[in-house]
Amino acid sequence: MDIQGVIHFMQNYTYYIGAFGLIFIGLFIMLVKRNLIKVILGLSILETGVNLFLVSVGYISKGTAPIFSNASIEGKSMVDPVPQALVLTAIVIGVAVLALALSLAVRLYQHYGTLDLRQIREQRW
Amino acid sequence: MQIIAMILSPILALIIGIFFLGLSRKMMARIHWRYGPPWTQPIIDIIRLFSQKSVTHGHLFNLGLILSLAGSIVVILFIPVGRIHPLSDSGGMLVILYMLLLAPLGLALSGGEAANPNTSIGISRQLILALGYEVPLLLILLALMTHYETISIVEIVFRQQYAGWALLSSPLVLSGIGYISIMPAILGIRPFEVVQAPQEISSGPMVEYGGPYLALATIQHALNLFIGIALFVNLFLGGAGNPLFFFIKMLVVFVLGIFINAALPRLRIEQAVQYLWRWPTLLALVGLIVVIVMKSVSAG
Amino acid sequence: MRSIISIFLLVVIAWGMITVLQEIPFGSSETRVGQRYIDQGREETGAANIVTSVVLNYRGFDTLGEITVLFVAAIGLGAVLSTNRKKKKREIESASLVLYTGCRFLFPLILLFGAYIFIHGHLTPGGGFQGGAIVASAFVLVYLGCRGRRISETGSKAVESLGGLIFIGIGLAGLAVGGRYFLSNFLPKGELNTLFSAGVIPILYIAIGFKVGSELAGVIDHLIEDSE
Amino acid sequence: MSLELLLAAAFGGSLLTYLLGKISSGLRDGFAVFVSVILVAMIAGLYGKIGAVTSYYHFMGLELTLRISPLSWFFAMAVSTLGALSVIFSLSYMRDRERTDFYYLMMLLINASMLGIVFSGDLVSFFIFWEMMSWSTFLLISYNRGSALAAGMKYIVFSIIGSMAMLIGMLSLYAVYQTVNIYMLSNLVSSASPGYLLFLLIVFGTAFAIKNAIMPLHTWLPDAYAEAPSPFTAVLSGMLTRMGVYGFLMIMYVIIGSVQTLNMGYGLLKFNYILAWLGAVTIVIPTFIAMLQNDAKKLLAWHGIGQGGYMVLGIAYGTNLGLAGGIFHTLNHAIYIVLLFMSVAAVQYRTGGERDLNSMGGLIKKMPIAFIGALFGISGLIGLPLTNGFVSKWLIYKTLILNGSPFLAFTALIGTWGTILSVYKFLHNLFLGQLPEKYKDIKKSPVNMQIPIVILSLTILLFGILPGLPLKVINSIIASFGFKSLNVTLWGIVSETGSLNTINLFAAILTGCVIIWLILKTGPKSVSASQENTYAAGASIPEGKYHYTVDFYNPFYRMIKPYLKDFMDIFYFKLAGWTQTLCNIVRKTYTGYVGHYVTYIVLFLAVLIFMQLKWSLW
Amino acid sequence: MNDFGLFLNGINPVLFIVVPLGFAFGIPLLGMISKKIVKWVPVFVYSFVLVGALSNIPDVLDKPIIIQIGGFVPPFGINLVAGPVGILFSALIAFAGLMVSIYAVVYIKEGPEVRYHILYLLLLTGAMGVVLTGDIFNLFVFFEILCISSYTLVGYFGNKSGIESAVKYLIQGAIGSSLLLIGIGLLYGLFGTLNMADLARQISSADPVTVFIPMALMITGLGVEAALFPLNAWLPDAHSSAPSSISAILSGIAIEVGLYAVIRILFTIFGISDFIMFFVFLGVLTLLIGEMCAFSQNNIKRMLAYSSIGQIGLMVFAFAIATSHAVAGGLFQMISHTLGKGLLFMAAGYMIIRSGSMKTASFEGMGKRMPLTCVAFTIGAFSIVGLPPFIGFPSKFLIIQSALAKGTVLFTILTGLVLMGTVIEGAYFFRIVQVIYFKKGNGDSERNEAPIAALIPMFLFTAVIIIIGIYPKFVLGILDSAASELLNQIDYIRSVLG
Repeated sequence: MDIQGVIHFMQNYTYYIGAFGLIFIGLFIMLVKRNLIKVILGLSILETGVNLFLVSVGYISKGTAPIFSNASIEGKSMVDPVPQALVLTAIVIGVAVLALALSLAVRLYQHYGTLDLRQIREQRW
Repeated sequence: MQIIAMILSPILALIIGIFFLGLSRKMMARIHWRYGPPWTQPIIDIIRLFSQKSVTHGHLFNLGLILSLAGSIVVILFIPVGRIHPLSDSGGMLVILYMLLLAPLGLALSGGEAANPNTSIGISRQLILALGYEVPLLLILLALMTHYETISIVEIVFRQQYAGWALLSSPLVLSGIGYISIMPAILGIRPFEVVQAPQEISSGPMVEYGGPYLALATIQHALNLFIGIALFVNLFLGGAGNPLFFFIKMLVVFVLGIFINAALPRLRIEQAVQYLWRWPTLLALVGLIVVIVMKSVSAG
Repeated sequence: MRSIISIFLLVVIAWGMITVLQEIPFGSSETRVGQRYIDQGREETGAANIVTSVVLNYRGFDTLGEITVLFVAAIGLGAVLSTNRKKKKREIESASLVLYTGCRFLFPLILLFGAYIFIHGHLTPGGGFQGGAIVASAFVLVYLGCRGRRISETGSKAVESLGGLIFIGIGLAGLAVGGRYFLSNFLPKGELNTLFSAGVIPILYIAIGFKVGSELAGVIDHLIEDSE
Repeated sequence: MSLELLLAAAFGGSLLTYLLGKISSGLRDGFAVFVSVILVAMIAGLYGKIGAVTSYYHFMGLELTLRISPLSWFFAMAVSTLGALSVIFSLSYMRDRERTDFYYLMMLLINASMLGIVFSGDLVSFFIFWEMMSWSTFLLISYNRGSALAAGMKYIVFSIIGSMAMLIGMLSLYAVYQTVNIYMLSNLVSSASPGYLLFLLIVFGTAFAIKNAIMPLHTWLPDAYAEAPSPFTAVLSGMLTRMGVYGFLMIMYVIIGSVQTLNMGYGLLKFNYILAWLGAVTIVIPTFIAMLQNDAKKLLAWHGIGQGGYMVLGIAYGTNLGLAGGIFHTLNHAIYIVLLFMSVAAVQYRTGGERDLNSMGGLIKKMPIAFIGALFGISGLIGLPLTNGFVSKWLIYKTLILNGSPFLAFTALIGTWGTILSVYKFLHNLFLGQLPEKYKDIKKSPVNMQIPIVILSLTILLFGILPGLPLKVINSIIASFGFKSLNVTLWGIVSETGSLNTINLFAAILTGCVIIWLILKTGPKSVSASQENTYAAGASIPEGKYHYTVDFYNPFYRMIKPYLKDFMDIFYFKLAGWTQTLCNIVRKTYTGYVGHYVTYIVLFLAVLIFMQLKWSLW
Repeated sequence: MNDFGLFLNGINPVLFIVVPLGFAFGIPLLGMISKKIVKWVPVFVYSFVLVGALSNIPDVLDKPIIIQIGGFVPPFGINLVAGPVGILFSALIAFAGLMVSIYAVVYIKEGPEVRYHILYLLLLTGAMGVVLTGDIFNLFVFFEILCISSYTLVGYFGNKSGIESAVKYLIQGAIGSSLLLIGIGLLYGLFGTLNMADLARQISSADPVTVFIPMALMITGLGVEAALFPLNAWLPDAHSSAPSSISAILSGIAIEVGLYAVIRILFTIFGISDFIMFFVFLGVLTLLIGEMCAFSQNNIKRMLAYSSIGQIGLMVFAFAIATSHAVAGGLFQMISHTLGKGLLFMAAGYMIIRSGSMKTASFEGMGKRMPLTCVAFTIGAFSIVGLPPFIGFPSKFLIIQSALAKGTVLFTILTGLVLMGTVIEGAYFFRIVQVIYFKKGNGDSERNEAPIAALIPMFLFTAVIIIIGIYPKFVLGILDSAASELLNQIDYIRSVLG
């Protein structure tokens, strides 16, 4: 892919870049950070990125929200409702995981007195 | 005819064996510049021993000795003496090989029940020595059997009378020399006298024998002498057409053997085995290889 | 070192993403299924908010799973935090009067607003989850402002359970009496854009709203309890 | 009498025995003996039905069959008879031990699965019974606890390796020919390519070589034999190990067929020639290692390996004489080794489990029947004329010599001489020599131990003097493999290149013995002397150290010991150690640090994507 | 096809999901009435589901049952596909679930019991949803239910190791689900649909290179739960720290379901019909590494957990061969692993309670103290190793047979490697058996058997292991049609979309 292609891509896919930017940032945090809370934050960022990506997939240029708030609205220029529904679900799931992760982190801290994952290695090989 | 041969050949063997026994003592003495006993001394001893009392240590003590002697006798039945070979078609060389085992094993069993330390040591040595000389002996016999393509000793003798002595035939000469070099071990004479070793372990396996037992043991020894030499004569010197020639051949071999070996000191048992597993084995091995090579060359 | 490796790996993945994203042009995605929902959603479900009709009708089963996930999280969180409950009563510093009164004043209003959001889920943006979250935020306010005041655990559990059971009950009713399908919209659809329309959707959203509200409140309750 | 019924009786009997044991031990013992004896009778009754095939079950779309061939009848007879004798022998040996019910269950289960093996008409049944035999054997080897555990482990690891090899072979056959029926395969396989046949021979050969303890896959055997309960060791050594021989016969001569098997490879690198050499090596080295053993059962165990070498040598050599010798030797070996282990077990039973050769002796007067058993056993093991071992060895030697393999013959023969040394030591240190003080009051072995010992001793003589009895059956076996049958008489073999006549030998030896005995009787009657009353050339023998056969053959040991370590065993131990180390290294993948784990996940994804984009693997 | 009620010929499969869910929601209410009832709820629910699943088998063998949720035609609504595969897995989940719930009645004595039973029901519901659904996002949702409830159950005891394992499991699992979700998003972006059949139809005509990326993402995401190497680092920790009843379910159900999702996606959506070399190697690698790690373990539950990795490797190997025999073998191996490993974990659970330690050395002399449990353990071990006449044998038999049926040298070598794994497996299982039976225990040797409620499921597992081991034809029929359902993409599409 030449540089022109990249520029073209950047121009046309800003949302994707944002979404995947978040995804990669989240992954990177999870890869290199050693503090459990930071890792959970990374996870959260990752999930946000994914949600953003899902919404952008369903976007239609100059589309409106898929709500027929009065009878005159035409269905032609509405954005895809499915990804929005999916994101709704994904967000809830994300919240659930996050809550659980944080509660586990609390308990883990009670046991180990630290959140440094390098030191939480009792369970290994 | 068979029955007569069966009775005849052990008696013949006994006579020859005892004669050799006496002869060897006389000759050894002369070589050592002593006068020595008369050559009839073994006969006198045996007769005397039969009239003496002795102790026994149990049934196996008796049975072992009997078995040992019976084994030797059966071997003699298998060996052609001249043309006398009553049992030789009942299994051939392989049976001879196995029957040869009975003699030492019987003595060992008998001695085992006697529970005498000297016996045990003697038996141990005897069995080790047997293992020592069996290695070259087996190679030699295999060379013969491979060369003549038979396991029957009669057939081997017959083939030699047809084609000349094995000792002088080109593929088997090495084996023959090998046999000569282990013959003292087979006969249990110096330098392989470790088993009996009267001065050291009081005659080893024989120590508990007295009276008739000792007599039988002596007979067994005599028969062994006969077997060892007779085998050589049959296998390498072409046997003989009649018992007289056979006896003469044996006598020559025996006398030569005495001369060669009387001068040598006794070896320790490890030395004996080391010797036996070195040069004779090498000779026998080369001999066997030569036989195989010659065969394959002549075949194709 | 680890970051370099990580970056390298992420670059490889990004490369793959770029390849595939070229096939998904932004802003003009193929909306085969979505378009049908937009075209026929009004007739089939009677909801003005197509997202709601997707969430509760076309993909209602997902939503059942979704509330289950939240339920799992709530229960799980309770399980995790309950195992080591060191009841150390700490002195609770009461809030200032202004804060206290303000909270008490705002609490019913927020609840009402939440209820509005989930009841009107089929008409306007929002719905059970959003409404539920707003309801839960009312409780957060109570926890912050009126220290020491707790929601009744039994009560929240009961509401939670009932919400779930109503959802399932309606689904089964659809299977048993309605259109012979699980979660089918068997009630009359009503007129578009009125409150009493869209068949089972408002009922479901109300159930969800209560359930989500009580669950989130319960979660907050657990976390606060544990941190005390 | 159908085969299903037979197997049902065998398996059902074993379970029922276990259940009866929960009620009463007497009932259990009786039933165990009953079952095993009934099996012998049933199998004997099957003699006329050779050739019968029954399909008993469909497993995964495969028809499982049972059938009787001469070979399987022969093995089944041996298995059931020796099994029955061992069970009878066990009655008192196992009395007052813990988990006797379990012991009998396993014993009968093993017996039943061996019958299953030999009667299997297809490879799947064969494999199933084979596996059942393996794991039940494992449980019984481990029975004695302590060092038996290591022995059991060794056994089962080798055993699994073997059965996995067999599984590959079997399923590959199935994949290629869509059948596992042995007879259908034997027709189909003949047209396969030599490479494929060689593959089959190697995988199946590995399995059977492990079971039959061919060098260098033998190392499980000494420990297993030594540590298993002695009556079971008898079964283990007598028949169970020899299922390997059965397997070799099956794969080489039934499935692949003699023509293909014997032409596999070129010149000296023929498959059967290599196998024969492995057999020869297996004869020599273990026999000499046996000399160094001071543990009665281990000594016999090493001989078990060595004798297995004779069988393989005979079978692999691929002549009618060799094959007959190999099969016959399997039977003979079973008889005398069972006898020997029973004698040892009898001694162990009375001495409280002692099996160290250096601390016993002189038991001949105390346990004469056990001694007789041991004597006949070692005679058979050596192959003295008039015992059964002689005939089979004679057959093998003869074919080796006459078919131009003197070196193989040499190894086989020298093995015999090695055997003499060690078995004499065995006999001497147990029964002969001086009786230690602590065994002065030892009792005779119980009757139920004496019965099997006497029966087996007589069988050794019977087959030694009249080898024609079993050789007739063996003749039909080798005929079914497509070999020329032997010219068998009741007392030996008739042949132009050297025949065997055991009845002559018997007569000669008997006559010789009688005559000499008479001569001995003519002399003056001898006086009985006690064992302390010996002539020591004036030296006094120390009281406490009266057992002078510790380290029998000591000078010889010093000579050969450095060369006779079990190098393979050491190697396998090293291998196990390396495996352990490797496992520990691999285990370190799971570091316990989540960051690494996350990296693994991302790495996996990146690799997948990279491979696709770079090399387009899809 | 349209007109279904609660009962078809059998019980409507949607109830397999809904009924447990309803009871799970209702348990808090029940718990207010009586805590005693709660622990019997899963027993009751899964007896019902088991009956339901079995009642559907005859129909399903004929043609798959397609359930539309909400009455919308498949590409537009969510549908359940209860084909042979679905029903097979439902029955398996229900059976294992029932057995383990009976076990748990006595096993779970401490901690928040009510919550345990709720989570247990939800865990299995998630699994059931995954295997029955015909919609890929729905699969994701149920997958999350399965995962999240297992995170919590792993940390159920709240002890140090449990919480640590749960955290690690959660982090890895969450990344996995995020990747899965990205994959689903990409697929939706590419094809505008979420229905599996519809996706499959469109993918078959799409550019393979672009399709590959979402596939890779989904495989990786699901692979975490399916414990493919090297995504399985959570498994030994989680399985060893969880309560034994949960270990049994995680090992017996959760990873199998994960693997099911992987193969469903590979075979049905992406239409892979030829064997997949990458996965063949991956399977062998997973197998060897799992077995090798297990070999040098002295913690019993960790050992069993690593052994599960090995078994998963074997299944992956089987599925990757992708012939109908191989897939049937892989499914069979799943069944045998569920039964065998479930049994092992249950037996080990009580052995651990009695000995007070997870160290294998502490089980010395256990054969005397709890003979029945030990027999169950031994039979489970034998079955896992693949010895006849237990269920592990026919399944391994089928796999090896189909691998060799490929007829290439490479596959023969790979099979050899697989069997080497079996050898290692045999070694460590037999070692344990020895320790149990043939080592004299120190300490009390009084007979102290597991309670009867724990023995009943063990006994039933053992019975099934032996019965299917001897009569594999009980399951072969459904296995064959399940394999053909998995491999026959076109039939699947036709049966769902008409």
